[in-house]
Amino acid sequence: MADNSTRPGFATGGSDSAFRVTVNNTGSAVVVLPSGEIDLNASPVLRQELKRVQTARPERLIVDLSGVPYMDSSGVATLVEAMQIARKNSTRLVLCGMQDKVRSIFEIARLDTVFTIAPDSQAAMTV
Amino acid sequence: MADNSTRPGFATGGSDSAFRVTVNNTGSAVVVLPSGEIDLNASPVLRQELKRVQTARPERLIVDLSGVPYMDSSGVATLVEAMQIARKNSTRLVLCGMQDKVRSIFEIARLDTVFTIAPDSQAAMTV
Amino acid sequence: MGDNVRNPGSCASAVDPPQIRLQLMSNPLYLSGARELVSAVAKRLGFADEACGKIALAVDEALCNVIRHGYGRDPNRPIWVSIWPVHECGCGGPDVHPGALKIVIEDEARQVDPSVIRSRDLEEIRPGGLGVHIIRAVMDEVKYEKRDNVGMRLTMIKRRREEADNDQAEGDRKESEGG
Amino acid sequence: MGDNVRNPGSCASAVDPPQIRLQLMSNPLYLSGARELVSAVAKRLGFADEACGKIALAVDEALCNVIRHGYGRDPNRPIWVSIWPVHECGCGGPDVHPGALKIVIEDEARQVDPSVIRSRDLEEIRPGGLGVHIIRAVMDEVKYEKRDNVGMRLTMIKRRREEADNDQAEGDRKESEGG
Ligand SMILES: Nc1ncnc2c1ncn2[C@@H]1O[C@H](COP(=O)(O)OP(=O)(O)O)[C@@H](O)[C@H]1O
Ligand SMILES: Nc1ncnc2c1ncn2[C@@H]1O[C@H](COP(=O)(O)OP(=O)(O)O)[C@@H](O)[C@H]1O
Repeated sequence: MADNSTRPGFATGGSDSAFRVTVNNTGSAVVVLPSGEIDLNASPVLRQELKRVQTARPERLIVDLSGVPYMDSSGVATLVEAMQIARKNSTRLVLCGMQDKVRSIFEIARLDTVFTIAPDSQAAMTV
Repeated sequence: MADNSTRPGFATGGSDSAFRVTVNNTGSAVVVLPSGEIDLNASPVLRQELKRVQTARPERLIVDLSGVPYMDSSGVATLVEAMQIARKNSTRLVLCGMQDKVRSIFEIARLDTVFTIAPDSQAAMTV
Repeated sequence: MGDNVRNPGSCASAVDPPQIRLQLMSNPLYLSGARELVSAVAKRLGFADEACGKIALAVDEALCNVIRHGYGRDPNRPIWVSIWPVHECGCGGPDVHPGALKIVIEDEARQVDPSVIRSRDLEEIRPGGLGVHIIRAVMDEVKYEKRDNVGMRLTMIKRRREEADNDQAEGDRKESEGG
Repeated sequence: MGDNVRNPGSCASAVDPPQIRLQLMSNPLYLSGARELVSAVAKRLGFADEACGKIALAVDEALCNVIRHGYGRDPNRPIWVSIWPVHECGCGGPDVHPGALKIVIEDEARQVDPSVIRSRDLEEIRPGGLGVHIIRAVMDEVKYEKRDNVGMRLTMIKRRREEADNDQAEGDRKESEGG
């Protein structure tokens, strides 16, 4: 039950502003908490972590984006891919904690209605 | 007594992140509150405002830097010039609210002991 | 649609050198630097914060596409980002808030017909195919073309709206797409 | 003193093109863009936040000096900022955290003898004369020189310190100055 790990982004580790992905397994849900900007440089790190936690086919997978000030389409594509795996696995995938800029790209991509989006990780546990 | 004005920086007005200088005359002190980065682009605006308020030879002049995330040597030079005018006028000049980056440049310039520096505008009223 | 980049006036004509020109290697490491540069320049030229963020996003997406499709992820090929303030009327130099920003992205990558650079149908939910959609949704004018000898050129224009820069519905206003 | 910029290794030699090259007009409007670019690139190359801020400050000061002293405040002359990651040993490309960052600033301004570019005595409290002091305090190696035909070149190197990037006393460690 104790999967509580932080993986530094390969590209920025060492700096205190590295891209990192923290994974928290609460038992009832796996919470993935990326922190830093998710662009073409960082999205492979997120993708790898999501794939890794999804091999266990969790009941609920929460991606808490509260530490993500920026995302481009490579980040969005990563989350779309995770959603497709989640559907196959019958995992409930919930995004939460979106900052304005990140929400804006989901709106532009018209994916704001496709994903289940909760305001915060608390709400994401039950939605 | 009611000198409570905001002057938008000539270079960045119009954006919500323009460099601005707000002046507050409390009676016992004139408080100058620049907000935005003070570099070679913005320092002429600050310089002009400081000169303007100093013509009235106030007893106490507080420059509240809490809204200034960055300053280069043109900003430092502007404050040194204000200090020289203040000395001539017997004005007590106090800097306050310095963020870490701004404090760092005062230290590099070894001016951290030359200026009277208070933690916040409250303390700057009495120091 | 998207091909109607009008002549943006004398101070941003092809003859004038850009005010800013960034050459970067095609490495995703440098995307954040390009974004921060473009965003900060737009801010100083009077664009509202939200517009600056969107301009930076469009540049990011365009650079990603050059890196992935143009150079096939080779991280050591050059890309150029050039920036001109565009003044509607009698210019006035860069200090006056320009009516628009023109950004040109050029590469030495393989040349493709501009018509193949198009976003896919958004109805189909799958990874990929979003970059060009985002660029067209966020910028006011977008034009892809082949450069004279080698590589592609993407010209983007973003107009500045005064004060109440209310462009939250931009993604919706632009329905039509495709090269 | 200050002239001891050693050869920074094969991957940052004068032959290799820089990973990043910014050309900007000599307008103070663009200083923030240059700072944000340099700071973001340094961050991605593994420099700690505080070091990134100081590198950006040094670049800002150097650009201010070119604008004021080199070009006499003409806002329409070119300045180039080039960035190379410097790998101590067998290179490894830009992805691996480099041991240092080399930044070169070039102009087409009037040439001055490098020895006149020196900071004044800090004891004398007056405006001005701080820029060169800051550049030397903040960077590890600093060298001014005349370019071959026209203009000046400033070469600066900042070394990366691991994790506990404790450089708060840097201003004090560098006592000696002057070209
Ligand atoms: N700079 C470019 N050079 C060559 N082809 C490009 C370029 N940009 C986009 N394309 C083409 O346009 C298509 C759509 O691009 P995009 O919307 O970014 O989605 P994706 O890159 O995920 O496929 C790409 O698949 C590619 O065929
Ligand atoms: N890029 C440059 N070109 C020509 N002279 C320069 C340049 N940079 C600095 N200098 C010279 O070095 C002196 C010190 O510069 P600096 O420490 O920045 O203080 P200030 O610019 O306030 O005089 C300047 O007065 C100028 O004579």
